[in-house]
Amino acid sequence: MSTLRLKIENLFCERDDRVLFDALCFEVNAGEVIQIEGQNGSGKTTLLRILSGLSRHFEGDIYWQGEHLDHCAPAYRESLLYFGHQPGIKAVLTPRENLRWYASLHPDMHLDRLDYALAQVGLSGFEDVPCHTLSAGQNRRVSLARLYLSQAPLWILDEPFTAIDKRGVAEQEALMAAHAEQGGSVILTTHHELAMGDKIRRLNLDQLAGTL
Amino acid sequence: MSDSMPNRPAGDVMNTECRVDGPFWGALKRELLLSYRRKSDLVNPLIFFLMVATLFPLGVSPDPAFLADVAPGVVWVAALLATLLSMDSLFRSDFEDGTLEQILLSPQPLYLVVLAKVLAHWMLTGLPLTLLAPLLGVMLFLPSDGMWGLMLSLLLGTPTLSLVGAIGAALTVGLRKGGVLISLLVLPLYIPVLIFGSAAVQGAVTGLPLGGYLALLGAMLSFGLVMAPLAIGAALRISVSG
Amino acid sequence: MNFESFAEFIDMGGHGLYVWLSYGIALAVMVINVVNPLMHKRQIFSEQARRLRREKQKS
Amino acid sequence: MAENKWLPRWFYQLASPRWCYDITGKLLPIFVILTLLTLVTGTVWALAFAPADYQQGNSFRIIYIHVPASILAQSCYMLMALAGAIGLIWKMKVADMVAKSCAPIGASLAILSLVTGAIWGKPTWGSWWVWDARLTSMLILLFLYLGVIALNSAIESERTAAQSTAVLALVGLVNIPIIKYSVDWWNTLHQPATFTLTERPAMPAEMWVPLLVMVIGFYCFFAVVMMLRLRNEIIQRERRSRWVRTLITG
Repeated sequence: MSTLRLKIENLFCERDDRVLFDALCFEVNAGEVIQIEGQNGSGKTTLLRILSGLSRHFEGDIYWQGEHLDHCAPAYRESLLYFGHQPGIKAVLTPRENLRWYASLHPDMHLDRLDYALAQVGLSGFEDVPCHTLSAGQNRRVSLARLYLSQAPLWILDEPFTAIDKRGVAEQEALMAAHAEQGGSVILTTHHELAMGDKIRRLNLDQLAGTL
Repeated sequence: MSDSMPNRPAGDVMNTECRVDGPFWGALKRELLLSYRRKSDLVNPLIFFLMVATLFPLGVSPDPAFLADVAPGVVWVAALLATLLSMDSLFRSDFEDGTLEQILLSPQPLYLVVLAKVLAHWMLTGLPLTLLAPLLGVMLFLPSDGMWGLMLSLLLGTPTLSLVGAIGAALTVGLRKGGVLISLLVLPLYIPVLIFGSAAVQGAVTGLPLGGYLALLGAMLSFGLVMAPLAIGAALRISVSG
Repeated sequence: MNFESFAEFIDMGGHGLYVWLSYGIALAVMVINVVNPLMHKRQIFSEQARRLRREKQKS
Repeated sequence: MAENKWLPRWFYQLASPRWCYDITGKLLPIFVILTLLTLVTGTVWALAFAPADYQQGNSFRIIYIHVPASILAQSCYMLMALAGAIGLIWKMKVADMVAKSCAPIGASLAILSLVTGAIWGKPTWGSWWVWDARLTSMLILLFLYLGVIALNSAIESERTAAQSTAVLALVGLVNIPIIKYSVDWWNTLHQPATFTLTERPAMPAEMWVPLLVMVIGFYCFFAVVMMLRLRNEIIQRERRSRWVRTLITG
């Protein structure tokens, strides 16, 4: 069994006349947690959007389990959980409704664990209140609850810990470590100092771009 | 992931709760629920529809004979503008809160999700407009023979308006000044629907057979149903990518 | 030749205004279409030249 | 140092725009000469030698501007949509640039067609504007062009703008036959055409040969303007590449 998941070859991307990254090559294997580092504006979010398949403004090749991303997009989306800048939560819907809608988009979600997941992110008792009554952090937690429901092996998380308190961060981090242990892969950006330290592979965009 | 999660609710208790909707029904239900929670968005196009139709007697002439003459066109133009008015928000709120990204990253066929969204939009604007149209017909002295033609033509024509408008909405979703732009892009494309729609009403008033017009409107609708979601999906991927 | 004299040619059988107006506008549209990209080209060149000079000074 | 690292790929990708720039540079003078030749002969022929129409008299000579402009405005839209589709499917940069260059030319030709149609309408119908089927479809075509231009200028990212306008142009292309059919039909319903501007039973050769020359002239003219605009686009987008830099510094 190959443990290779995602292979990025010769990625080139420029934005507003500025080269963000060039000839960027790396691999993501099963059981790895990769943290993308870099200053503001170094292209962390752009990179994650490219990897998720949202942004197509790049040159180069991305392979998912040996197959070019252009040819296996549906399969790739099935194995991907993406957490973007916006949490993707409808303010007028309740956490339960929001997550149920996610399940209609990702049919392999464990919807039966919904209450458990919401309890894990500290939202038990808030299952049926509209999300606009919740705080920003709680809204992001609703979206993070997907991590407990999903079966996707690859997680791409853009600043998942923004507006989340310390205890929440520790719990999410533990979840990521467990996910990696079970053979999943995580690619994330964060400004938090992560406790799992040595288990993480770091990828510094500043060094790669030679701007630092 | 392991199956040994604690606190796992017993399957039979939560059975109905756990049934996952397909992409089409999931999206449709969500849209309807969303607009149910924001009722004001629902009635605004209808009020607009009514107001535009009121402007004509005030602005041109309250003469019943004249109004009866222009009624088919006025009702159709008002319906067209009312549809356009609500079009801009179709994808915008999804774009702003990040749910559009999640839709695009779903393994489910985008075609179905988009179709569900457009269908929901039609159910919340086109359908009420159709039901409200006889009221406008009465206000504008449309002969009662024309009422059925009016309602049937709106019933077949407004879904096409929603489908075509959604293409414009998808193309402008990432832009701040999308509202005006969308009318500019979409209005020329609305012209055939307007022509055949108002002609159908006129035909009904004068007692001509309607079948031909309605068949043309139906043909445009079925063509739109097949092609428009593809264009909308492509436009959404492009807009979000930028 | 369809016309007896130059004056008749200009008059166009009473439709001179319309005919010459049309041809005049056509000429104007064509000239604008050609001049516009040429001006744009000059602008691009001077802009890029300035940018290159600026970059050279920096480095 | 960093520059050297990415030179090979840049070179590879730029090969096609650069080739395009060179080839248009060579073709441009030929087309300029062709345009001048055909347009000058066509105009002289049309104004002085072609016979006057027995019904419309000399105002008929407007046809030699109106018809080529209309034909070209329509083919220009088709070219724009096709180039857009090629850009979408094969991600060809040059196709995107062609599509972008098409819109303003096509819009100006549509305006020319409308204005000459209106001027022609005055002596023929007695009013500047008549809701004639052809004029109406041309007006809608102009609206489609304006929509494409507006969308293109509203989007900042060049690539997104190119792709979005390509989708819009394709949607418009699919709609053009529907619009044309509906307008034609609407026109016959509302005003039985006594006589239309451009449809005539049979044109004698003395009339249609200069018309053909003018149409060819307009196409050549379009090619010239297209190449001028395309070359600008290429320079604008490839401004960071080495060959454009040397081109500019001279």
